[in-house]
Amino acid sequence: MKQIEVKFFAVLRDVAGVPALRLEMPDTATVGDAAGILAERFAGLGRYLPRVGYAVNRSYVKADCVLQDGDELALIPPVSGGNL
Amino acid sequence: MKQIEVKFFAVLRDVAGVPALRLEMPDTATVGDAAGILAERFAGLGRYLPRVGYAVNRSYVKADCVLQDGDELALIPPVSGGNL
Amino acid sequence: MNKAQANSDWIEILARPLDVGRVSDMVADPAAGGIAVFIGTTRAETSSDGRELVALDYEAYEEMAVQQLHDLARRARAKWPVVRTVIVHRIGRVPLSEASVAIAVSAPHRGDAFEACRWLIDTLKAEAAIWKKEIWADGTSTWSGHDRRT
Amino acid sequence: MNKAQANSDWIEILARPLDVGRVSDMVADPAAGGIAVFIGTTRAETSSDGRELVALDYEAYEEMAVQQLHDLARRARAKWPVVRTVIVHRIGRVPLSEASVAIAVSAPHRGDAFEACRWLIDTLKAEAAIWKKEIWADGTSTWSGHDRRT
Repeated sequence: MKQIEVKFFAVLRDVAGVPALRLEMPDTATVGDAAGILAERFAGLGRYLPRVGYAVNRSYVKADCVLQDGDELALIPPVSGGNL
Repeated sequence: MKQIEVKFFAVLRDVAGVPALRLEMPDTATVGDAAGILAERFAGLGRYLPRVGYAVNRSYVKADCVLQDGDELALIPPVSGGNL
Repeated sequence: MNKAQANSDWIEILARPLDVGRVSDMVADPAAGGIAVFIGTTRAETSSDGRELVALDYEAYEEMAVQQLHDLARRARAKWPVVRTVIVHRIGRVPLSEASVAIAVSAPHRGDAFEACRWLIDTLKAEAAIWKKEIWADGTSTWSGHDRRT
Repeated sequence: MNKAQANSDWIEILARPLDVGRVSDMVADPAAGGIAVFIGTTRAETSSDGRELVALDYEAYEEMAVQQLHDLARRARAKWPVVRTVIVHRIGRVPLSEASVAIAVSAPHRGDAFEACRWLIDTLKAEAAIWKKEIWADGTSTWSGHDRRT
């Protein structure tokens, strides 16, 4: 098993109700696996996932990225752009 | 006869040695006529004339513009643009 | 708040009003003939159901955003002959007319300064881990890009 | 020096250092989402015969230049949805790195602010009755665009 730190921002922090949490996962778990677990835990998170990006240790990654013990996984909702 | 005020700027003021002067001219005289008189009076002015613009009462005009009594004629050397 | 300097780039995320004069002064350099500055400000707006905007609340994933902004400055330098770049982003509440972001770029010639500055704000808005929440006069708020009223 | 205000444009020709923060503040407006600013600065230069530039001396036909800059602001407003325009030009001696001109344009959207600002500085430089003399370290000087050393 490995432990990762999950961070929520903006609308996702409102949905989750917490800014961060720790997650225990199997050694083979990917970013997508973590997102699936979080969607089960937090009602309402799932509908945002199609537009959410993922960052591991502050760099964007794809959903198939395998997480390492101690990684910081951030769920990145659409950023502020476009309105100006 | 009519009297006009002539203004020199930048390199042309250096060539003329004065910032401004008054000129008496026939009633039919144009901007080009005034430039010709000035080129005769100030040695060295003539070679700048091909690149000089003219403003009468603070608006650009062409050399065939007929001057009115009391007009302010400015000889406009190439402006500062282009170097940045 | 986070500050960091690398080479002649300056990146800052801070929770107080931006000082545009300082941002511009920081990129002035004898090697530069032109400085282009962009300032993003909170624009008045009325929602489709008639609410008036009073402010935007900006939030950043600061550690990541600072890295991203440094990376943007590096990428701009690879594309244009930039002399210096400063990017300063405000977080927290930004009232109408006030600045949320200021980007200043100096370059030997003005065309490069304009192009690099434009690219930096466009790319910052598309990529940086910074979000905004619309604060309405009736006390409601909405995360930009979502319909979820909170 | 000449000052004049028409509608929401501000034009100024002055013989002291420019205050970029003030220029930017003057165009801030609740109707604007973006402000583009251009600042022209004196760039270090070496002449073909090895002299070092120390400053530029700017001279204006002030009464005409003020009219021209007002007209530029009006023309920009006809081309883009400009909220406010400020154009400030310094005259007299401008040392290395210091600003000779600052143009600020606010608009609802940033693309228009950038385009209007770029057009304003390009057209100002092509048309305005303002001249510059290069001041060299050896005490000589040359009018820009001419080979006449004075």
